[in-house]
Amino acid sequence: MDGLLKLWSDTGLANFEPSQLVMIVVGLLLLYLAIVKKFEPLLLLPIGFGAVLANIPNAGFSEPGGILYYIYHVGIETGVFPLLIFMGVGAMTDFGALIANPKMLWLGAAAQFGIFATLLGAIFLNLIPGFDFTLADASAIAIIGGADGPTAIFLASRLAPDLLGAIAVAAYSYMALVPIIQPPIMKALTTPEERQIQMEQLRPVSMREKIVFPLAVLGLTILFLPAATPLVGMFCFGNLMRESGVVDRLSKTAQNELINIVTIFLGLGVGSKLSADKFLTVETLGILALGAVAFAIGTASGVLMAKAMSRMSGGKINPLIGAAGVSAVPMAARVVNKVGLEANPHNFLLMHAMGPNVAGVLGSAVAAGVLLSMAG
Amino acid sequence: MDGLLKLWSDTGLANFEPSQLVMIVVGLLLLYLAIVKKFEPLLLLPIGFGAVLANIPNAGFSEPGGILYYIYHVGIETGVFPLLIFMGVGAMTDFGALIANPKMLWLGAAAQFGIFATLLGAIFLNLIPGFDFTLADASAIAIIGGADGPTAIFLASRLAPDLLGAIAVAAYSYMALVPIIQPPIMKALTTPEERQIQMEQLRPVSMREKIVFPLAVLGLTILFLPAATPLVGMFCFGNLMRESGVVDRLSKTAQNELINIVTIFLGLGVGSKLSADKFLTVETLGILALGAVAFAIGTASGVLMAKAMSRMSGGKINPLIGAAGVSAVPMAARVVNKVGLEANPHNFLLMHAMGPNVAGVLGSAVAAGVLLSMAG
Amino acid sequence: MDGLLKLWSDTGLANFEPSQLVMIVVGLLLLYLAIVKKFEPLLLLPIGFGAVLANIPNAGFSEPGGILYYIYHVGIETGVFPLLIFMGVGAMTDFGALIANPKMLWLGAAAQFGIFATLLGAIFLNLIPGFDFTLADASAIAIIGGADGPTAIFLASRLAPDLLGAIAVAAYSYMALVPIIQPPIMKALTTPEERQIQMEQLRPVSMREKIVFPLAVLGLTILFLPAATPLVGMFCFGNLMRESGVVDRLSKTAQNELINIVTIFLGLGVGSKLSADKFLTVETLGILALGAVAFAIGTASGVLMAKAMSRMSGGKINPLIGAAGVSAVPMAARVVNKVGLEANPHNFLLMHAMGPNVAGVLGSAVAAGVLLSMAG
Amino acid sequence: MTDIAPQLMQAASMMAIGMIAVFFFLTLLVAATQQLAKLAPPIDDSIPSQTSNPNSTSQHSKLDPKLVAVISSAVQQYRNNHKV
Amino acid sequence: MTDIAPQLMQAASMMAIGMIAVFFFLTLLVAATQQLAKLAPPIDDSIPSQTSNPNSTSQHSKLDPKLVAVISSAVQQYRNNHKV
Amino acid sequence: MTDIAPQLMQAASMMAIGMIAVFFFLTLLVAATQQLAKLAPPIDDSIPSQTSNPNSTSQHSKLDPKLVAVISSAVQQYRNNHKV
Ligand code: NA
Ligand code: NA
Ligand code: NA
Repeated sequence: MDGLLKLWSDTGLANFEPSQLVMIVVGLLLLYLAIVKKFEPLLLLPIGFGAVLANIPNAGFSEPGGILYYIYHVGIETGVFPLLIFMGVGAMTDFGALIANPKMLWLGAAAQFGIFATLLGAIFLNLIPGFDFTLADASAIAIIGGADGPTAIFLASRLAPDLLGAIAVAAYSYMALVPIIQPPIMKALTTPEERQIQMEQLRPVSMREKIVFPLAVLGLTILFLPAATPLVGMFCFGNLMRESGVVDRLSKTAQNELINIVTIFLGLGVGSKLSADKFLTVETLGILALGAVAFAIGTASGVLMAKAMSRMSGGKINPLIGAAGVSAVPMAARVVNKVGLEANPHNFLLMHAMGPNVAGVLGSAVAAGVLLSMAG
Repeated sequence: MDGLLKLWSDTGLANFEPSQLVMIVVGLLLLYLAIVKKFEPLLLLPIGFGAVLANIPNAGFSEPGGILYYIYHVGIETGVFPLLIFMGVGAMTDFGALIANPKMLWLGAAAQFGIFATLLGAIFLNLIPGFDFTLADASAIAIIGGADGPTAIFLASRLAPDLLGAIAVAAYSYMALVPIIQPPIMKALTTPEERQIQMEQLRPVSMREKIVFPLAVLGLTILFLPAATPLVGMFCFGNLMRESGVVDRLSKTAQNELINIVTIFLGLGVGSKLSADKFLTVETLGILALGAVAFAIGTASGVLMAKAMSRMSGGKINPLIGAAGVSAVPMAARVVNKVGLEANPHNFLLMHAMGPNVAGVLGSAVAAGVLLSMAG
Repeated sequence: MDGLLKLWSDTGLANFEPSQLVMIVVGLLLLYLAIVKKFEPLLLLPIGFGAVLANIPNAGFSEPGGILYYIYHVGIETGVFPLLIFMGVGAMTDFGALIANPKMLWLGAAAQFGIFATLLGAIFLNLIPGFDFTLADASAIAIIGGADGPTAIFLASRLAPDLLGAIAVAAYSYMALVPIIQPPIMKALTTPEERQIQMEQLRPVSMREKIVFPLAVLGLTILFLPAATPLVGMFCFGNLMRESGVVDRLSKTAQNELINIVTIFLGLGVGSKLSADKFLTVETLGILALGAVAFAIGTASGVLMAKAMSRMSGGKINPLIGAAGVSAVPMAARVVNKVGLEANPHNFLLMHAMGPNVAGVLGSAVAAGVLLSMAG
Repeated sequence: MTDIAPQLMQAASMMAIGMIAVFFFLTLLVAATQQLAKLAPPIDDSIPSQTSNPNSTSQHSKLDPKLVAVISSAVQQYRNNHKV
Repeated sequence: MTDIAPQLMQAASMMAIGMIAVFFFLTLLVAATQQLAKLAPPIDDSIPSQTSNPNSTSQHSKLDPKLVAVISSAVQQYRNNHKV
Repeated sequence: MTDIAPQLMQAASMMAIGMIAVFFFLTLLVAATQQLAKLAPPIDDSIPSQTSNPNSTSQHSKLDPKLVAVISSAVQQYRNNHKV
């Protein structure tokens, strides 16, 4: 009988705290978004499952000795997992469209205004009782506007580990919501005529340019923003493996098995930070609100910059492509393509939007470097 | 000359202790079983090789600084490797047959009697001088009856690390011996008429059921047996990745490269525990004997349960499928199919035996949770 | 304004030390060799990139918390990465040609004279002011003559971690230069008639021989040179997985994804040791010079041994194949084939050169064991 | 000989409790799965569990259209080369 | 309510500096990339960036010769078996 | 200039011992491998080491029967579509 009692005293039923139940429901919600709504499932499915596991009473997943504890401390606290993901993304990225039309980099720059406006917004939130974001917290939150998952996780792990779970969830959720968030903003800021602009076909890009480009990016980062070199360096390493053509087996592994393995672990590890005491706070609400603002402002500033460039170029640039500057690769570029097709059924903007899209990745890595350097 | 002497003084020839030689022979025997007899080669080949390496004098494979030392402490002592294997197995498991006929779960439950009877048996062995199993030891030994390698390794790493090598070797060896151990018991406990029973074709199972099933399993485990959630949770995570259909690249990696990498390391790490002082003991003999008893009792109780269910159902269930309840996936199901075909050449029981077979995996994970909770 | 100043004070521009700039140029040079000259790109590309990253001021890649720091300490300092590479190489190696003609092992033995002569040479260099190699340093340098990357990295990590970067770079560079270094030596030491010798077709080799061979190699190593068992053991483990035929999925993973992942990390980790204070020394010049000498002497001694064996066998052995005894698999064997074809357009020596080629891997692993045992 | 009675008592108790727990748990799962079947409507995506094993026989009728295109082109080339 | 003025000042300053830094950096990169295009001659290995996506349509005209050989042989076998 | 004589003595001794050890070891391996050849009977599974490299040329005569079936079916479809 003692045995049965002991077994009973260990059950979840006998030990659940309400907050844990709520967090498990949050985890299930993320699973629902991932599986049914197909919201960035590669990350949100493991994150959601990790959140469920981390909130089981008496299971100790995220305490010393638990598997999520090891995953988090080995891979996320050290920054290793997001950097490896970034390497894999680099190996998947084709900079061809950007090299053919480098001015697109300015769209990737403009869209980062979403980040810095959110930084200010986060500090403003401190006016509301209950919020008390430090500058480091605000920086980590602002990076959600970069629309780049590994960058957000990396920065949060360095500047605000307690907010990591909420920041990662917000970043991936809004990336999945890009097809809903962006089109109204894009349409409000452009005229139908602008949306119909067809762009010239891009010039061919030589293999040599593609090889030197990541080295040039790294070189400039080294000279002017060493704080961004962990992110930019691993990204350029992946891209160089891809474009050099001499280490295809390494490049393929970085793009497939390695990034898949790390994604599983990264997701579980991020999910393990979704504990009640860290997530069920008013700060999380603030982060979710700020994240939406960040995406909206980033989209708007990208479109406005593209609009300005369109006028200066005499109407050769379709301002819609500015929206792709937030990154959210390749979702944002697809959204541009879709909105463009609505205005002009013969206007395929996908390849043109890939330029600002990958520029946005570089832009937010640079912004992350600035934030790390100034708030770190 | 000093140099030659030093070299000689370092040789294996000059340093072998007889017990190390014996353990190397044990390792070679495992390699023989794996390669020539095809006994679970995926595990027994690395285990055998690890055993050889770990017993080389002056080589230090399992001392600090040696590769087996790192593998063991990083992956096995922490429980990470068996849990990752379990995740991969989850991603490989199709619960369709079980969802179509959930009563098969009772067969998976009944077969766990092999575990608990062995627990009693291990304590009884303490009557013989030389044996002194604690309750934790006995629990770790008993889990051999679960016929599930990663579960056995995980439990042994938590409850009886010193017995880990012998327990893992026994578990995999007897799993390989299932085609020899089970048929006589199956035939002894069933009549020829029973063995000829043909079962109805299984109903189709919807994708939705397959997605919710692992979550239901996890939910019940959380509510009633949190101690089993590390095993059940990782298993269900793998299964959800498989069935959700939205993270195919993660699921494929979990089923292939990741599980292969971890299998190599798990095997080597387990092999490194096959040291003379831990393995060349009377306890090992006891473990081997108890393991055989566990498999036999598990098989018998599964068949008897199936027999009872067959009678209650009016002869719609072929009692042979109860033997698959021990797990040993998919070997035990194949044995059921083979014995069934002997009785009735038109009777294909394979798919029907998959239900109890995967039920046995859940059953032994639950049993492991009970043992962890009560003896841990 | 303070912010801009702070950002400026963090830039690479404001912090570069000349020595770091030089090392980044060294890294770029390695990238050039890898990508344009196709010098062993699988290793030299990651090494070069790692060297660039490690020398960025204020980036902290190889300081605690930096990704290269973790990679180096987890994988190279422990010896784990080179051993895993060796396992993968073992899984890729076909000993068939060597088993068919085991006397080729003597060529693999003779070519190791390059190692031991270089050991003496390194000590002689101490006569020059500025050089002060210990016996351990000299041993680690000498192993460059083994023409085997993972062996060199493993030994250097154990005997002379400070020289690891230079030793690895020298080893891979000279392996890439084998087509330039070897032919003149091969031609100088052989007559045109000798180079035209055609060799008998090799006998078929049974699967059983291929399975037992790695075990025999390991057995002899255990008996006579336990210090070599980490290298030889992991190599033979890989080879046994390959030849046993029962663990194909493990063997394929060891040959592909696992070795690719480890190669990426090994390269980055080695590159991180290319810091100015360790690399921009007169010792590095000495190491580069000694490495060239080692390759030349190894080639010469292999050819001379083959010449002697050719005479004793009554002209059945083409002395060119002795050059393949340095290992540098499969480059050296291809060079033999090419030089042979120049002398006799119908003389395909590739398969015959594979015997001494893989013998050279075993030979240098044995030599590494001797060095570890006597200088470690 | 040590007195193993207390240990035996404990082991026996664990046996009883363990089997109860296993059956209790899996019986709940039976019920849950049966409920699940009722809740999941017989939707289009239903697939017979019988055929879900990966070694299913190749189906002649459903050819990858791309493969067919490649083969058709190959046949054409073959004909041209062989003057059929 | 805390006095957030100093924090706000800092954040505003970071915003200004951050946007300047991002534009400065990416403008340099624009210039560098344009230089790159001038330095890289229009060599043979140039590939249109348009077609560099992996989902490019299969090209009928360029068949793997080995595949053609296999198919030709298969066609031959098929003919022999079917007495065309 | 330091006195390197003791170091040189040691290195020379390592050279001598090392080469002896390497030859001794590999000679034992020669013997062991020769013994191995005697013990391993010329069984069916023997494969010529010459052809064990993975880049062996494709063999026309041995086609995967499944591939043949797929191709045959494709040819059939092709014929139907093209009214040969
Ligand atoms: Na971005
Ligand atoms: Na079981
Ligand atoms: Na060598």
